[in-house]
Amino acid sequence: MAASLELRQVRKSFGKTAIINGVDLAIERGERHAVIGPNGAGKSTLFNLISGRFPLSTGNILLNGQDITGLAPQEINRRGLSRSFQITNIFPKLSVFENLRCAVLWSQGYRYSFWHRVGGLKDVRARADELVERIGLKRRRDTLAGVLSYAEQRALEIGVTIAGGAEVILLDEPTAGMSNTETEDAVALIRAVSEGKTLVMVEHDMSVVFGLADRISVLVYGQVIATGTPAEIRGNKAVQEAYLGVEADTAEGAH
Amino acid sequence: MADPVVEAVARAVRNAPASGAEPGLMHWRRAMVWAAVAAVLIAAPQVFNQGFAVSMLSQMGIAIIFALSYNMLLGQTGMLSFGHAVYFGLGAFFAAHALNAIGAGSLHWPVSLLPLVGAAAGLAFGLVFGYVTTKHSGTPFAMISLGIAEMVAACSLMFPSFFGGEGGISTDRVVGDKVMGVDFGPGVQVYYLIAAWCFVCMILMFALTQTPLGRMANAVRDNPERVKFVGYNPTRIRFLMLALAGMFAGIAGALEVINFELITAERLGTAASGTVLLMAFIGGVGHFYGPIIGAILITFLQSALSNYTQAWLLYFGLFFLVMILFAPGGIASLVTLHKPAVQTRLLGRLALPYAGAAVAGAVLLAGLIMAVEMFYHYETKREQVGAVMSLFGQQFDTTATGPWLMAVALLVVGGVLLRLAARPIGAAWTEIAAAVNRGQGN
Amino acid sequence: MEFFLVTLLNSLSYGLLLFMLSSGLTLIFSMMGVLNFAHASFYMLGAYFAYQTSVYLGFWPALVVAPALVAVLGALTERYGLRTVHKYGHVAELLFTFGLAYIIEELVHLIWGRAPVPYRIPEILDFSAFSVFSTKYPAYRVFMMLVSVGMLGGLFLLLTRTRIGLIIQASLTHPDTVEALGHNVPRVFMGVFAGGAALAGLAGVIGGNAFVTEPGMAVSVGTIVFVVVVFGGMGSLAGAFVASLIIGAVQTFSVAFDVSLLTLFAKLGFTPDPQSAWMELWKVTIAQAAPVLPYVLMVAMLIVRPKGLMGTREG
Amino acid sequence: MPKPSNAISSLGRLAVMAALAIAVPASAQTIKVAYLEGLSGPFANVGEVGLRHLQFFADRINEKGGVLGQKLEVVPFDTKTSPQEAQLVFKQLVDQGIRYMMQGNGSAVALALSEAMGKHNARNPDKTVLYMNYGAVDPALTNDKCNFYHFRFDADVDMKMQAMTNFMATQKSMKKVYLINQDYSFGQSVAKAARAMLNAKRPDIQIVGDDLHPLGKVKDFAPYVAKIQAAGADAVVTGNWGNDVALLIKAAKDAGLKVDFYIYYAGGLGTPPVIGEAGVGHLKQVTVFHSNIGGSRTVEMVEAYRKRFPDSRDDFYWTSIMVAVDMLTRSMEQAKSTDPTKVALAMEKMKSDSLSGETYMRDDNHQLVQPIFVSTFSKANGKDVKFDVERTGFGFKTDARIESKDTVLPTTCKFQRPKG
Repeated sequence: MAASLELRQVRKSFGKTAIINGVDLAIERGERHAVIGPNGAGKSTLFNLISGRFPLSTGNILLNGQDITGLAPQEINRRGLSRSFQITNIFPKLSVFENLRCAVLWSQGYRYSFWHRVGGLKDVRARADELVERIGLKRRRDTLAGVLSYAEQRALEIGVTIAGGAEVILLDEPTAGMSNTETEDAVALIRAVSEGKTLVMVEHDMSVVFGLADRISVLVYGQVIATGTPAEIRGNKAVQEAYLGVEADTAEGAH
Repeated sequence: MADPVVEAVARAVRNAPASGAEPGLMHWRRAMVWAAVAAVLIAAPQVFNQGFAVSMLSQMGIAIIFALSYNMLLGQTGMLSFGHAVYFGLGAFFAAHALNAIGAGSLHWPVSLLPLVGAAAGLAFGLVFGYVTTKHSGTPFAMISLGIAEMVAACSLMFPSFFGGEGGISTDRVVGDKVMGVDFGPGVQVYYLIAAWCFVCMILMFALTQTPLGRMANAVRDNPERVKFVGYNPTRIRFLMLALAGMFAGIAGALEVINFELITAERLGTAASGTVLLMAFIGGVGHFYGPIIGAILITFLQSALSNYTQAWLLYFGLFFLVMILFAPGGIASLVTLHKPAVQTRLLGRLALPYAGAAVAGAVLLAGLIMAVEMFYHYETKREQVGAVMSLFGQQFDTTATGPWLMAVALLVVGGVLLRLAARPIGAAWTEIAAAVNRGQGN
Repeated sequence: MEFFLVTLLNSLSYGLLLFMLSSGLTLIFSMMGVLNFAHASFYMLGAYFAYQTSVYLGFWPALVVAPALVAVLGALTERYGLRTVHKYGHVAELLFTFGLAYIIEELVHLIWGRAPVPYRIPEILDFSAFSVFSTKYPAYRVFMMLVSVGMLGGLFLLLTRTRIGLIIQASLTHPDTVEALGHNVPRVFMGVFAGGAALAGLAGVIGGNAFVTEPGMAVSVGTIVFVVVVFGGMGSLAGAFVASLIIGAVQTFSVAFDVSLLTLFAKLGFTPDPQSAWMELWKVTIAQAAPVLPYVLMVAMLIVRPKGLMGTREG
Repeated sequence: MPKPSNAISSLGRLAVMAALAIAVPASAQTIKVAYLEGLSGPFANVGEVGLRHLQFFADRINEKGGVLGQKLEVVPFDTKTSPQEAQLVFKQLVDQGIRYMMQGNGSAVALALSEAMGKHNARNPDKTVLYMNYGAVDPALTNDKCNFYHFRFDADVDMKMQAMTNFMATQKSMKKVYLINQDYSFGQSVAKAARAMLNAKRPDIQIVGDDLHPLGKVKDFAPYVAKIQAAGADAVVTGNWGNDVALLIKAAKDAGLKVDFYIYYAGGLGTPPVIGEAGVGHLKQVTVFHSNIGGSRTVEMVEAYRKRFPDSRDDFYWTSIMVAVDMLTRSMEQAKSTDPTKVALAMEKMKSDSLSGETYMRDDNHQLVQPIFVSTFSKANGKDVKFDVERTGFGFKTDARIESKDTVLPTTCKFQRPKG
């Protein structure tokens, strides 16, 4: 049986600079997989390649065994892969409910319809309301997304990502910039929403990573230097060296 | 506007009752609003019944459709177009030729359904040009729309057999037999035809905002990048919205043909596109009803103000700049702004400060009008009717220093007063914001 | 041959004038993200100020005074207009300049009237510099080219040899980074806006008397300048330069081609029905369509390459 | 709306406006003549000049006691030079009970007005309106689209082309003619008429070029001049006006192009100061009037106009307005009525004692017949070029005078006469 998400010799260069340098990765169905690595390792770029935001230089990406290389982001999304963003990326002038409703519409089959009244679509409404509740923003249901607190916006970001019911979920630093309690809430949320799905996440907070992930890949200079269970990674010498060696380097890489 | 105001509005929005909480009540309210709109449309020509007034009402109806269709782009999908009059104009030209064909007997089609011809033409060109232009958003879209508008405008002069050259295409709307005593000869009958179409189009365009496409258009406006990651193609959404907007613009164009029995190439030029942009913007692109206000106001000012002063273009431009500088959300946003004051029952608290500002504003405005009118009089009218002009029932000699000093004094005093008047307004708003906060605390 | 040479010179002088306008617009757009609709209005004001100055002081002082006055107006526009609307976003900024252009035109009507003003070429430059076979080439056009090239050189030195120039240059390609480095102080904005306006003003001084100084001159040149900037690629000075020359050449050379689709059909041995409604379209020659060609080029360019010829970013 | 100077006479009025009650009660003592032109926007100067002319002649009538004991009152309306706006303005003047209107700037507006007036008059025979057109020159207005209540006091495009080509036919040295025109209905019809008439009158003349360029979009005419140069033309015929003619002449001068330009609107307002020296000697225009046609009354009229409007820098130009006011007042006196239908019936048989010679109204299409002049742009010298135009130091010198009878063209007009 094919892996849920598979990367084969994926490469990406911007000009002469190679950011992703031949990544091979296979993620099984139902797995929670974390990608870690120092700044500038190419984690966000990897997500952008998988989700179709950037075109690959060479290589292939397979979703449930089907080649999705070169497809437009929306095509990939419709095939069941959804992603979140490191920098909150929601619809600021729409309410929380509307944000989620927008994210639900395609999956319920309404496409570009201009003959349905959204207010009357019970299935959409029920699904969006369920999501509102799930991400814990019921009190904020009709608040404009732009005026939510940061943590609330992050929750909404996750809500928008999972709304379409995608099988494969990519979360890009879901807890970045959060306080401890906020992080705990976020982790609980992620754990709940990724139940029964394939989850790939980029995360800096090691406690989150080691708490959540079934397997971890370490990306350094555009290459996966190790993949394994948290215990394996923790004990991996090469990872420790590489990781700690560049930890101090704060240079901002291409995300 | 002071920060407390923004804050207060934000809080009020957060506090607002859930929009879908009581759908029954919502529907009833909405139905009431539409009934009121219909009543106004029906009653208007009974109140303003002169030939010119009825004609202006007809124009307003056309402008409303046109401005609302424009706002499908700017307000709802975030596309700044400088060429929307292209669809209006092309719809109108096709309608004009169709009307002539009806008159010649080669086409059998009721005049009252002529707007469907305009709609078809507008839609067709919307599909063609939209396919080209909507691949881009932001500034490139704006520039391509301008380029296409320029091209179409240039072509319209090159091909006189279709566009009628300088004189345009003139037609006769009174064709065929009377249907139930209606032949669209009298202006009032034309008005009611336009009003009916206007009503239908308003409802349709409002309904569109409530459909999946309409909601996703808002999402594209806010964040086209994210839309791709929820399964939608923003280009497709822009394309569909532009085509539909073109269709409604075509309806407006066809109605214009019926109203004036004439269509000239200037109606699809960039100036016409600029006007509809003004209407939508001044009315307020952030609200569905904003462009309606803008269409009515601008149509009225264009016709009425020019009767009273030569300087109307200047006033017009100044009005536009003042709106952008101080109320970029348009008139509709000014209305919305006062919602928290109404909810906290503190609107009365604003009355006195506003009255003060109104007085200051009136002084400033008087100074401005005086300076501008004297300037215009001095430059263009002095030789014909002498240096003395009358203004506000007073006589002013435009060659003497006194009146000029007076105008400057009014301007200065008005400006200072307005500054002073701003303070109590700020204080009142702070109070309202505080009340809103208290309300939220409960 | 004669026609070709003369037309080449004409296209060069026209292209250089376009560049004087488009360079300022590009600079402003690159720094501030504002597509300045009033840019051509500054060009017009430059011509009118030069006319007024030349009435009292003569042409040469006008060459300095008029751009300086326009620069002051530009600075005021930025300080009291654009800065206020900046927080409302780019659409509001764009519309602000749109409204400003409208008001400037109306004020020009009021102050100088609606008819053209007799702003003439100074007598000292009113002779023919040389002849290309039987066609004379006027000295003033040579002067225009010299001023344009001089300005081009000055701009190049400013951008590459001074600190402020480096900041401006950096913001052409990496506006965000420059902002992050704390350079985007409002004063730089104001300076660039004033500088861009001054360039347009200078173009007005030398273009106003070569062509006609009248209230419609802003509108007639405004859209073409937009075309140049968009075609060349927004934010690219080199692109604006190349685009200016291309558009200048296209507009001047296309006049020579009396070729229409009808000619093409004839070559292919196909004769359309002369009664056909499409006849008007078949008959349009390239020469006839010359002034529309820049728009066609722009639309085509944006379809093929939305960034423009040498642009680095979209929108 | 009495006078724009009374504008905004009170904010209270604006409140009335809000009720859309535009009509001002008509005072019984005056005969109102509506003047419909673009009085704001880019063409306002042209509208203002006509208004000064109309005011000037109305004042002269009023000084003599008016017509039938009533004074003429000029009521300006702003059409914004737009056909649609003009139709609205027409509704306004009908609402105000005004029965006479004058317009002349732009055939598009004229056609729209004529049509609107035709429909109104047919539907309201007791409230007819009469239209005096002093300058819209589309031949259709007195041919296919003629209207009984429309009277034209200027010569139309075809009449002027007839005069121009008559003159050109006499120029033996002319061998190659180049046509350059604005690409819209007027320019296209000029090109067509020039080609046809020249072919008929001088088949030996070769048309070496026929260019159409978009209206008001060309910044630099140098490439066109280079093309004219390359074609070896010795005369250029153009219907261009405004900047399109000024820029053409300037570019020709810069390139040292030595050809004669045959032009419709060289004396057009604001153009001479721009052309200046560049046009002297080879700029020829065809008009129904220019300041130097001679005669003591012409001199007196030009001087009186300059005295009345010393600062406007424009000149007495529109004899058509003079003839229109003259015919209007005398028709009223003859009909002993101010009813437009009766006045129109008198007007269509009118002769006028104008400045240029035999002048009369054709009753079959309501086109004024008058002599047409071909004149050359020259340095004013106080003698045969007594007056300059717009204080430029340059004026027009008559080359030829085409008598009234030679300007008459057949008409396709068939209008319905009301029962007098």
